[in-house]
Order: sequence, then C-alpha cells, then structure tokens
Amino acid sequence: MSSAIQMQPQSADTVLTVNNIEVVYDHVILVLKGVSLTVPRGGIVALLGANGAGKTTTLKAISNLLHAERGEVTKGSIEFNGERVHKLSPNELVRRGCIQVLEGRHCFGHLTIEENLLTGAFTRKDGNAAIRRDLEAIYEYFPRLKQRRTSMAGYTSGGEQQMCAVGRAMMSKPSMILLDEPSMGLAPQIVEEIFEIVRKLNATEGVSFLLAEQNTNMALKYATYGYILETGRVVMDGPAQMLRENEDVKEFYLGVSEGDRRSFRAVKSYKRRKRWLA
Amino acid sequence: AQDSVYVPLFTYRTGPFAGSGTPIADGMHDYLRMLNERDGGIGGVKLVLEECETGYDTKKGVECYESVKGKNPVVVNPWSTGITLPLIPRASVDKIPILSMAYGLSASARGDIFPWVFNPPATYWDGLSMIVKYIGEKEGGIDKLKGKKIGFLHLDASFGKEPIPLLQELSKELGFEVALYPVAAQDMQNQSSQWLSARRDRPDYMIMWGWGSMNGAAVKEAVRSGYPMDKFYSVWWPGEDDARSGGAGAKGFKMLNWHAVGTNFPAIQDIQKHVVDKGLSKAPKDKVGELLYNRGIYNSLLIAEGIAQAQKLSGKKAVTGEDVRRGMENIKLDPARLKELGLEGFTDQLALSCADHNGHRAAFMQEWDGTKWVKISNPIEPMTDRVKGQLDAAAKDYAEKNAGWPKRTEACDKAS
Amino acid sequence: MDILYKIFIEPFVFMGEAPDLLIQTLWEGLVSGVLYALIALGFVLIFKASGVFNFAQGIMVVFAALTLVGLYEKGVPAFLALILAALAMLVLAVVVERVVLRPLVNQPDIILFMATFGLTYFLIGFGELIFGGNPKEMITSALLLPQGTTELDMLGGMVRFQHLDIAAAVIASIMIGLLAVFFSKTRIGRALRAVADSHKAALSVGISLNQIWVIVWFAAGIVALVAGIMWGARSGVSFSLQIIALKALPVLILGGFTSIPGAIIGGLIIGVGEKIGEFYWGPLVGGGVETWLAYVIALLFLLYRPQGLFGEKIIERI
Amino acid sequence: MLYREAGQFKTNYAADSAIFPLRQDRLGLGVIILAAYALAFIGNSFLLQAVMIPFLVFSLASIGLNILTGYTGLLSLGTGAFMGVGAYACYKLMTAFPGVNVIIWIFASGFFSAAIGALFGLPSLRIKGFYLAVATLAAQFFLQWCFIRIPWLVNYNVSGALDAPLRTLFGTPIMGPNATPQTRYLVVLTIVILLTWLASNLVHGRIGRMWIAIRDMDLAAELMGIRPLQTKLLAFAVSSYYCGVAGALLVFLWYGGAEYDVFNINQSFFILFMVIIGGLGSLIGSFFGAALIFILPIVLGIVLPAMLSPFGISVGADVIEHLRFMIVGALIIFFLIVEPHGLARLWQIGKQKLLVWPFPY
Amino acid sequence: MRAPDHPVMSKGDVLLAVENVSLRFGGVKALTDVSFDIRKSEIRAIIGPNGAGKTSMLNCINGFYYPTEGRITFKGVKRPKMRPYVAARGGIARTFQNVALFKSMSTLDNIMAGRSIKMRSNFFWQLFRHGPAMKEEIEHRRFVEEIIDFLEIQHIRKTPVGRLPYGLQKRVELGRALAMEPELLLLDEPMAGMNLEEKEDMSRFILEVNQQYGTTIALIEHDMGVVMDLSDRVVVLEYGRKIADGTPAEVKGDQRVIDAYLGVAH
Ligand SMILES: Nc1ncnc2c1ncn2[C@@H]1O[C@H](COP(=O)(O)OP(=O)(O)OP(=O)(O)O)[C@@H](O)[C@H]1O
Ligand SMILES: Nc1ncnc2c1ncn2[C@@H]1O[C@H](COP(=O)(O)OP(=O)(O)OP(=O)(O)O)[C@@H](O)[C@H]1O
Ligand SMILES: [Mg+2]
Ligand SMILES: [Mg+2]
Repeated sequence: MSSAIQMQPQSADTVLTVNNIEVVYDHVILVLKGVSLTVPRGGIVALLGANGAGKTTTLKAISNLLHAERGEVTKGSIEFNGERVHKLSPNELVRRGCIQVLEGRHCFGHLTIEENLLTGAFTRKDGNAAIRRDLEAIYEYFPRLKQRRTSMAGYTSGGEQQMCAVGRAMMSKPSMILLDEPSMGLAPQIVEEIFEIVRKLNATEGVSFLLAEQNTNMALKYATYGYILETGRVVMDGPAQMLRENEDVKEFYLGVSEGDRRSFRAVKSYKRRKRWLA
Repeated sequence: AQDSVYVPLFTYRTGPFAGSGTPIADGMHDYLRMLNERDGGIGGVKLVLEECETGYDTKKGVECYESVKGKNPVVVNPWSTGITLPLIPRASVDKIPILSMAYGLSASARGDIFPWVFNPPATYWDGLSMIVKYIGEKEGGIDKLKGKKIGFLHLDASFGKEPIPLLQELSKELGFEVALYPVAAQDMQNQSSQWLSARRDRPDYMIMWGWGSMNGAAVKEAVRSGYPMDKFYSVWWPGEDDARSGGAGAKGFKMLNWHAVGTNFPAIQDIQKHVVDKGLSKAPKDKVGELLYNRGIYNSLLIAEGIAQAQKLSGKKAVTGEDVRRGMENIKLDPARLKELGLEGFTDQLALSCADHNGHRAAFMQEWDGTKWVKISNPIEPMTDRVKGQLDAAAKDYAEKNAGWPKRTEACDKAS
Repeated sequence: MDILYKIFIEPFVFMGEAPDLLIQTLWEGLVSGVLYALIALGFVLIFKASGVFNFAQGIMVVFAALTLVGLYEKGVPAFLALILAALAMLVLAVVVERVVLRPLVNQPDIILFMATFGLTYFLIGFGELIFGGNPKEMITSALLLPQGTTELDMLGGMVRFQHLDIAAAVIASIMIGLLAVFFSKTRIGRALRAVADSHKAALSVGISLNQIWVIVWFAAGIVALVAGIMWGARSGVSFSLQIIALKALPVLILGGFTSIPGAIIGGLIIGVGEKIGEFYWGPLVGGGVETWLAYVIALLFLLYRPQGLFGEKIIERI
Repeated sequence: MLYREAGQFKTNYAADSAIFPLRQDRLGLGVIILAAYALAFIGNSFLLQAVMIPFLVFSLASIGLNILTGYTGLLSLGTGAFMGVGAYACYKLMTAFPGVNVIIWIFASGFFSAAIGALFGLPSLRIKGFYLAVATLAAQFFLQWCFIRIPWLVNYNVSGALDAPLRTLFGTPIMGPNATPQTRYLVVLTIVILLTWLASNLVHGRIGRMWIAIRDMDLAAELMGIRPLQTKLLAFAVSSYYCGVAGALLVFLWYGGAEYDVFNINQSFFILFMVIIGGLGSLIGSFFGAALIFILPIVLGIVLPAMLSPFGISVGADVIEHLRFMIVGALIIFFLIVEPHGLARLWQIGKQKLLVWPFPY
Repeated sequence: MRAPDHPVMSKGDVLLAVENVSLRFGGVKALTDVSFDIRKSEIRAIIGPNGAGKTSMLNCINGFYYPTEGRITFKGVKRPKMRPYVAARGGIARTFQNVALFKSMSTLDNIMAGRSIKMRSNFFWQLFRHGPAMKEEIEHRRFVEEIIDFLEIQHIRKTPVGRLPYGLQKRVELGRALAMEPELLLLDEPMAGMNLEEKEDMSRFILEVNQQYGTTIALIEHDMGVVMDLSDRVVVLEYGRKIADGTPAEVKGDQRVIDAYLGVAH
C-alpha cells in the first residue's frame, strides 16, 4: 500500500492536502481510519470506492460540514491553500473558493430554480451584471434548467435538481469544487455534459476538482489522478492512466473482464476475484 | 428548634400574578418579622419564617405544601384558590390549619364541617351581597334595583364564578337583570370584547371579580370604552397599581375593603422602624402601607393572633398546628385588642368560633380619587339571611360528595 | 327553530340595528388584529430565516419593554432608553446565536423549538431577577405616543377611536411594509429562505448562518420592542404579557409561518373574527368563546389551505 | 467489562425480537422495578407524595404524548386538555357508579379521552407539522372552556372543581383524604408499569412500525399500503388514552382535587418538553424527560439555598425561583446541544460505549 | 419466498395498461397522451431524458398522482381515482428515486414495515405481544430474513438505515418493496449512485426476483448498459411524450431516441 504523500510529492502547488484524518460519527462510529490525499492546483482528482467507503465523509470533512451531522475529525489535518480548514466556517471556506456539491441534490425546495442558482452567488461581490452573465452561462450548459427556471425546485425531477445543484455551485465562481456523485440520476448526455464542463472549467479557469464518483469509467477518463478508498482507508492511488490499466480496477470498477465488457445478465454465473482488503 | 414556631409563607413574587403577589408577600413577611425584631416573637418564642414560592401555580403550591409539611408548620396560607382546593382535604388529615383569608372555598366558613380551614373575615358571597346592598342603597333602597341591569366581569375560573349563583338568586329576588362577562385567564390583558359587550348591554353597574393583571387591564379598558367609573365596583382584590393604570380616568372606581390603607398605625410604624429601615424588608419604602401590603399585614395579624391564642389556651410556648387551630377558633379582635396590638382602627372587629371560621364581617366601600383610596362608606353588613342558605347547602354538598370526608373529632372550646 | 333564529338571523338583525356597534366591533377587531400581527411578525421573521419556531418571542416582548421602562425609571431619557433597549436586543441576538443556535445547526425543527423554550425559561428567570415581578406602566407620553380618544357620532350612535390604537396601526403597517421589502427584494431575503429550507445546503453554498441568524433575531427583537411598547401601553408591562404571545399562534398558522403579509392579514382576520364572534354569537353559549374561536377559525382556513393563507406550499413529491 | 453482548446468542427469532435482548438489560430492569416498589416502604411522604407520584404521572402522560409526537411525528399541544378529559370522565364515572371499583373507572376514563383525541386528530390527514398544532390547540382551548362552562362535569360543585371522594381497593383507601402516600404510590406505580409494558409491546410490533413509518416518511408509508388516516387516528386515540389515564391519576391520586386550570396550555407544553428532552420516540426517554423537567427544579429548590448559604448569601424564595428558572433553562439548552435526540439517546450512546469499553470505538 | 396470492395471470398477459394518460401541473405538462402496457413477468424499462416524466408515470401508476386525462388498467380492472395505499394493497410496490426509507428504523424494521399489509393480528394481541401477534411476528420475521439473506445485507440488519451509505439504502429499499410480495414492482433508478460492482449485484437481484417469482418489473434507469441487458421491452419518453417503444435493440437503433437521449457515444 503506497501513501499518497509519497507518490504525489507535496509541492507549493497543492490546493488541498488531507493529512491522515480520522472521522467519528455520533462519538462512537469510526468511519475514516487515516485518509490522506492531495489535490494539485488545477488538477482533477477522482475519489473512487464502493458504497460506504467514506467518500462522502471525506468530502464533508474537507468542506467542514461534518459537524452539522454530528461527525467530527478526531485526528489529522486538512489544509486548503495552506490554511487549516477546521478553523474556518463553511461559509468562509466558500468565500475562499472551495465549494461542495452535496450528494443527493439538496436544492432549496421552496425556492425557484433561478433563485437556487442565485443563492450560489451569495458570497460573490462582483456585482449583478457578472452574476447575470454566469447565470446565462449555466442556462446554456443546462437548457432544461432554463425551461424550468420559475418552477419551485422541490417539484422538479431528480435530474433537474441535480443539474441545479451543480449549477448552483458553479455560480460561486470557486477555485476548487468538491463534487459528490455529480452524475447520479442524470441522463447519459447530461453526464457527459457535466464532465465536459469540468474539463472546460479546469482548462480555461484553472478550477481544481475533487470528484467522488461511482461512474469510474467517466471519472478516470477526465481525472488526472485517482484514489481508491475502501472501508475508510486509501487502498490505492495513482495517475488516472495507471489506474485505468490496473487489473483490479478494471475488474471491480470498469466491468471489464478478460478484455470485454461484461453483460449485466452474466453476473449470475460470473465469479469475482479477491478484493484488496477482504 | 424547641423554642420556635415554624410559619411558612406561600408567596408568589414570580409569574404572571407577581404584581399582586409581591406586596402581599411583603406585608405578610414584614409584620411577622417585626414581631420577631421588636418582641422576640410571640409570647417569647421566635417565629421561623420561610417563604415558599408558588408562582400562583397549583403544581408548585402543592409541592410547597409537601415540602413544609414535615417541618410542623402551625398554619399554611396558600394564597390561591387553586392551591387551596387540593389542600383542604389534606390539611384535615395532616392536622395543619389552612388560612385562606377571604378567598378559597366559601363553604369552608362552616367550622363544624371544615375544622381545619379558616377564611375570615368574609366570604365572596358576603362580599357580593355587600356590593349589591350598597348599590341598592345608592339607588335609594334595595327594592329600587328592580329593572336595573348589573354586569358581572369575572375571571373565568372557580374563583370568579363562585358568586354567580348568589348573584342570580339575588336578581330573581330583587328583580334586576344580570349580564355576565367572563374573562379567560389567557385573555386577562385583552378585554376589549367584554367591554364592547358592555357597551351593547349598557349595564347600570359593573361588578368585577378579578385578580392579578386582570384588574388593571379592566380599569384601563373601562376608561378606554368610556364606562362611567363611578358605576364600576370591585371585590377586594385590586391594588393601587391597578387603579393607577387607568390614569386620571380611573377616578371614581370603587372597591370593597375591610382594613385601612396607609401607615398611620403604631404597629405599621414599628414595621418601618424595625424592619424596613433596617433593610430587612423587600418592599420599597413607598409601597409600605399600600392596600395589598396592608392586606398582607392583616393576614399576618390573624396568624399572630392565632398563635397567641394558642399559647394562651394550651399553656405551651412552642405551639403546634393543632393548638393554633384551636387558637384561631378563639380569635377575638375587638377594638381593645387591636389597640393593644398597635392597630387601633385598622380594621373592624372579628371574632371566630368553633362553628364559624369566617366571621362574616362587614366591609366598607372605598373610592379611587386619582391618587389614593378614600373610604366612602360605613361598614356594610353582608346580607347574612340571604347568604346563609347557600353556604350551608354548599358545605353539606361538599361533605357529601367527598364521601369519607373527616368529621370534626375535637371538642370545641365553649368559653369563646 | 328558535335556536336557528338566534344563530342565523338575530345577530345580523342586530348588526343592522346598531351599525355603530358593528363599526366599533370591527375597529376593535382590527386593533387587536394589528397587535396580534406585531407579535406574530416576530415569529415569522425567525421562522422564515431558520425554520425555528421561536417560543421565546413572547418573553422577548416582555424583556424589551421592561428594559425600556426599567431604564427610563433609572432616569435615562426616553429616546435614549429606546435606543439602549434596541441595543439590548442586539446583544440578545448575538448571544442566542452563539450559545444556542450555532451548536444546534442542522437539527430538526422540534429540537430548535425546544431550545427556544429553554431560552424562554432562562429569560424569565433572568428578567425577573433584574426587573422584579412587579408590573410597570409603559412610558407612553414620554415616547410621544398620542393619547386620548376621538368620538365620532355616526350611524345613530357613537364610535370611539383611541389615538393610541391608530398610532399602533400606523406603526405596524410601516414596519411590516419595510420588512416585507427588505426580505423580498434583497439578497439577504433570498438567503433567508434558503436557510429555512435546509441548513446543510445553505452552509454548502457559503451562506453564513451565523450572520443571518444575528440579523433576523435582531430584527425580531426590534419587532418585539415595538410590540412591547404597544401592548404595554394598552395593558401594562408585566410578565403576564407573555401569555398574549399565545394569541399569535393562530395568527401565524392562519397566515402561514413564512409570510410577512400573512402575519398582518392573519392578524386582522383573527382579530376581527374573534371579536365579531364573541360579540354577536358569544352570548348564545355564555361568552368567553374568544379563547378558542381564533383556533377554530384558523383550523377552518387550514382545512382549505394546509399551509396557511400565504405560507409556502408544502412540497409533496416523491 | 460486565456489560457485553458476547456469548449471548439468539437461537430463535422470538428471542431475537425480544424487547430487551441483553441479559444485563433485563436484570437491570428487574432491579429498577423492585427498587421502585421498595421505595414505597422506605421513602418518606415528601418523596412519595411530592416527587414520585407526580413523576410517575407525568411519565405516563409523556409516554402518551410520545406515542403521538415521538413515534408518529404528529405535534400536539393539546395534551393538557386530553388529560383533563380523562380526569373529568373518571370523576363522572366514579360518582355515577360508586359501587364499581375506581381502578376500573380510571382505566375506563382513558377511553373517553381516546375518543375525543381521535376526533381532534381528524384534521391530521390534511394538516401537518407545526400547522397541525392548531388543531390540537383548538382542542386545548375548547375543551378547557368546556371544563369551566359545563357544571354537569363537576356534578354542579359550588367550587367548580373536581374533588376526590373516598375510594378503596381491597379495603384500603386509595383515594380521598385518608389514602396514605404509600398506597397511592403503589397504585400509581403499578398502573404506570402496566401501561408502560403495554405501550412497549405496541411500539415494538406492527403498529409501532406503522407509526414510525408515518413519522419518518408519510408519503412512502402510504405508498406501501399503510392507511395514513387510520394509523394517525389510532396514534391519537392511544396517545390520548394514556394522557387521559394520567389526567385521572393526576387529579385523584396526586392532587386529590383540582380546578380546571391544572389542564391549561402550560401543562401541555410541560409534557411536550418532557418528551423532547427525554427523547422523541423512546419510552425510557419519557421517564428521563419527566425526571429532568419535573424533578430537577425540585432538587434545585432544595439544593440551591444549601449551596448558597455557606457563602453567607441568604437569598429569598423568589431569587431562588429566578435562579431555578435560569438554571433549568440553561440545562435544557445544554442537554440539547450535547445530544439533540434527547436523554434516551445519551443513555444509548453510554450503553454502546460500555459495550466496547475500554476501547473508544 | 411464496408466490403472490393474487388471481393468477400467466406470462405474457397484459398486467397493466396505460392509455392516453396526460398529467398537468398548472402550466407544466409532465405527461402528454402516453400509452403503453406492461405484460406479466416482463422487465419493462422506462427511459428518457431528465424531466421527461418517467417518475411522474410511476406516480400515476401507483396512485400518487391522478392522471389529468386517460386511464390506467391494472389486472384488467380500470381504476378510478385511488389512494396510493389501495394500489399498494392491490399488489404494486415501488422504490424511490430519492431514497424514501424510514430513516430511524433499522434495516430489519424497514423491511418488516413493508410487511404491514400482510399482517393481520388485531390490536388486542398487539397490546400483549402474545398469541397470534407473536406468532405472526415470528412468521413474518422469517420471511424478512429470507429477503435479507437474498439481498446479502445480513451485516446491517440492526443498523438504523439513516446511517447507511447511499448504495445500501437503495438495496434496503428494494428489500422493503419485495416484502410486500408485489405483483408489479416499480423501480425508480435503483442503481443511481452505485459503482459497477454494486450495479452488478443489483442486476442480479432484479433478474432473480423476476425469474424466480415471476414478478413483473417496471424499471427506470439511466445506465444504458443495465437497461439494454436487463429489460425485455423499453419505452422511451421525452418531454412527457412517448417517442419509442420496443425491444432494447429496436430502441437503441431509433434515431429519435439517439437524438433525444443517448447521444453519440452509445
Ligand atoms: N450521519 C452518520 N452517522 C453515522 N454513520 C454514518 C453517517 N454518515 C455516514 N455514516 C457511515 O459512514 C460510512 C461512510 O459513508 P459515506 O457516506 O462517506 O460513504 P460513501 O463512500 O460516500 O458511499 P456512497 O457511495 O454510498 O455514497 C458508512 O458506513 C456509513 O454507514
Ligand atoms: N408535483 C409536481 N408539480 C409540478 N411539476 C411537477 C410535479 N411533478 C413533476 N413535475 C414536473 O414534471 C416533469 C417530469 O418530472 P419527472 O420527475 O417525472 O421526470 P423524470 O423523467 O423522472 O426525470 P429524472 O430522470 O430527472 O428523474 C418535470 O419537469 C417536473 O418538474
Ligand atoms: Mg457518498
Ligand atoms: Mg425521476
């Protein structure tokens, strides 16, 4: 097992460093058991792992939203741009450019789609015109949102809410986005659209991304580096390219066995190889 | 302690009724404290005073009772009809006399049936009959009430509703009409509907049975709605603050009372000297001598008198609850005794007996002149003949319904 | 038949016979309505911004009024005392945010509701410790509030208008207008509604709950101060005033917890409804129906619109 | 190390579905019940009369409200009135049929409040959350108004209040002035234990699951075939039944007579706070809540003066009262911050820690 | 698991028919004139872009929404307006797009709650937790344990579901729906937020339920791989209208579907 720190030497150009953190929920449930990772400036880092591995928890620890769910970081440290995160309140973190798209949408149900998007710009100080411009940009990415702009978000469909949540985060003009399962519940076209947006923001505006994503295929296609988490530990990490070629990753996350895509009908007869930690 | 007598004082200096409760508590405490300071107690025994805060809440009141019960209190003053009711049956088992001075259960005036409860100097029924009588006299004779309309503004609770049956009986007998205006406890401060209805019904007189901030709010609303204040009467609970809140418009407001206001009595001056000036009282100096403060003094006067009589009768110094009950049954406050106590003219005389735990004493009418209360009548005797039937029936009813109700077992002192 | 006549005919006949009384009743209803609305408004502000049902609003009214009167009694000039009382509400807002709300972020509504009850208890004890339990008079004239009465002869009778009531109505409308504009037209207004929807999501987009809470609690404190002055002028300043706050409940529920105009319209409906009900129909059952009529009126409206007249629609989607 | 799951295997589903699967828990419960009975013989009358009886009565009412608010998620502010219905019903029943044992009437009186409760629960199909509170508030104020206005309810007593006539059980007075605190305590304790056991059966079975389903996600529950109205009404009825019995006990076995005013809105709030502080959706929490909200102030009232006096500060009863208010208020906030899910959850976490002790997780 | 105890229909019969259903919310047209059918024992996929009206369709089927126009026939009976619990009792179960579990209950209790409609013992026995109540409780517990074993979630049997990761919650939700022994199972994006391995597991469960018990399944899913592999027939919605209906292969080749939904990559 190789540690992230070794493989990705800490340089001045790291936006985010997570250093060996431990997270406990409800005082008794230990969820993360020493997770370390770094995100280079302008990098797209993917966080992969099975259900319950702790991806969401890691992201929440970073954006300082854990205490709202009675969880706490009991060990280790997280630094964003060299600043200890837990000293900042979530809103200061957003002000400094780090925003999270929560897993499971979390739109403001009683606000319209447009109002939802505008709350994303809450921390911005650059005037109404700029905000309007960005709003239009978002509508361009997601035409569906434009059609539904005056609907209350609570009534819109799951996918529409997901787009809204992603768009809302983009409205804050962040320098780093923590994306928790952005593709969940989205139609294939839109999934691609989202990843294209990620690439574009990354390329043109240098936004860094930390992606927790189940769609490994997509994630590894767009990411530069990846970490694989299992039951609260990092079990593997490396450049995306390398992960994509790893046999285990192929087997468990990409659904390719012996060179071909497996059919979902076939799984009944197919036997898995051993896992890392099992 | 051997040589002391434990007197718990149930008070409420907190909660929504604190405005009325505080001056009463001060008066009660200061008088007894004065006896301690000046005379070293009563008959040479010190009084151990302890306040228990009830907040006018039945739950806390009962809790207070339970917590003082073990300390051999010689008397308990619940200062709330709601607290008195559950205590009545308990007291007779625990043998602790209850002094519910002019409140509580009117029927408990019957000492033979309620041997442990005292409610001098008059019941609410007495009070109502006095007001009606006074109004009648103003009209030029009680029979002149025929065809008049009397409004009855009352707290919508047992206390406020108690006089209604009598009022209705009187109305039948005397031919006047009655209009009821109930005020719910949670609406005490917002009586505009009641006074609107009063504008519609145009009662010739308004009688109020209120407590706490209901009184002050009523005076205010009466002024607001232009009700003629000199037609507005109250039972004995409003204080100066209540009348004052009506501003100049409150002039002419009348109420029943049975004791003096002011500090012009040697005993009260002793309170100022021995208690207030020494900083032993919680009362602000200018509140001493106000109506509810003096009401507290009257309450303590009865306690002290009960203890003194008990000592005399039992020959003991550290008397018990049972002694004090006997003592109270032998209370005899005549002018001579009042003078001896430094309270000459403070109040009318009062004599209690084994059968009569109330006295049914006369009260007088007083009027608010804009700054203070002015006595405006001679003592008005209650219409005992009209009230007695009700009282006896009520007492009998209570005893019957509370099957197993403890009967009087102790002998009476004949002498008194 | 007789009873039907009494219920359905007589009251209306009487309204026609004595139109002056009808007008007076309506006026009284409007006045109480405005006063209820003032208290309800405080609830709405806080509910709108945090989803917290602030049980302590009633005691805040008492607290604000007592501070004002208490300072005045200590010799502070009336208007200075007013400013100081407002400052006291600011301090309260900051303390509440720090000590109560911040640690309870993202908890269920009912828990926050309970916390405000703890706050109520604390404030009752604290207030009585400082100010004592004695009722005090509101310093109406020192604050230059009008007093006196105008009596208008009309419709064969006379209708009385208290100047104080008129002033209350005017002040309340101005305040409600200002608040409505502030909360619906500004960035903060949108953030407020977002916070009420979901603490977690609001945190994630960088809305500072702490700042928002201080703002609304302070605003609610100011509303409480105004309500305290108005109610105090009407019925004295004492701790029993907090019971009145209960009357804000049907108003709120009728108007919708989240709506500023709802508070005022709900207040007026409840105020007028209960006065008319009590005045014309109350005598049929011995009066005193006012205590529950408000709730029954609110309930009837709710059966028709479960989120209150102006409340945000309850979203049901799956 | 005494508290361990290890070694206690369940071999059938009945044992695994038991309400207290852990042997230590069952033992502890037995000890507590025994101690509670023993208290009747060693406690003094203040402890029994002023602390334990009301504590048990309030616990029972809290269980009632917990069924409605905690388990089914329907907020009610009408508890006081539903308790009142029980008390008044019990009074009418036992005075109309004095020959029947009063214990029967105490249990029967609950049915009246159950019926009234279900009636006021009808709007719950349409109205939710804090808005539902209005229906129950309407109940609260309307019923309270009835208590004052209908003298028939108190058999036309002049006092307008309820009183407690003498009633016996096996020849011993349990009601009325002659009943000793001991006997009353024993009666109340037995009734409360019995009803708690029944409640615990209910909430752990099908009905309890339906209630919780409605609370957690009523739309999903309905889509799974749970009839919302029926389930909610059942919760209202059962809850009110408990409150009704508690009301009867409150008046006749604790106060021994009371005015309508003891069933006011403050009583409703009082019970609600016990439920929330104790833990929504937890029976044991109801007891914790009642203890904290009812007993704590009493203890403070005794302890505070004793604590202050060594410093030469002797303060009046009113100041004690003010401090008491402040401390209770602060403690409520404190406990909520420590554990928003109530004392019951705190208790659970404690037990979980004990299970893994001495390791932290 | 036992076979459903409803009147028997054989494979291939039309179990549910949707005819000309339209659904409007104010100005929003969620569904316009949609018709299709679901046959006994098939796996029927419903796909379409976001906001196409898929979830709304399911909501109409199980009575959560009432169609503004059109009608729905289930097992040959045309249904008037009906409340969701009636549909549930008639044999329609579902899972939800946004997990709608009973958060505070354990996995076991959640699935047990799913069996509420099958439990009959009366209030009295419930009170005493004895006799029929206990017998029934154990009997159903056995059934539920079977489901738990089947879904391989034994280890979280007593965990409150609110604490479970998203993927497991979806699995518990499936378990809860299975507990109702439905004839028609509506699955709304059962595999969203799962990684491949978990999707494979889930597919396995769905197929097994379908093959072993003949349960008819309507499936909404955005993962084309899953849809293509599992379903017998696919209906495609766009803007509330049906744009295609047929076997996976047919649909996949349909140009309108490619334009509206699949995009070039597939
Ligand atoms: N509020 C909570 N209280 C207790 N345990 C929790 C809580 N939230 C998460 N957990 C536990 O923490 C572990 C990690 O959960 P997390 O949500 O971070 O996983 P994940 O990798 O994001 O999974 P998924 O892919 O399903 O979203 C899980 O085992 C879960 O049970
Ligand atoms: N109750 C409602 N009120 C108003 N509009 C609604 C309501 N329910 C659904 N809609 C609208 O109907 C349209 C269809 O929604 P639906 O949830 O059925 O989409 P979907 O096909 O499930 O999409 P997704 O794949 O994103 O879940 C959406 O635009 C949505 O906003
Ligand atoms: Mg996750
Ligand atoms: Mg959908």
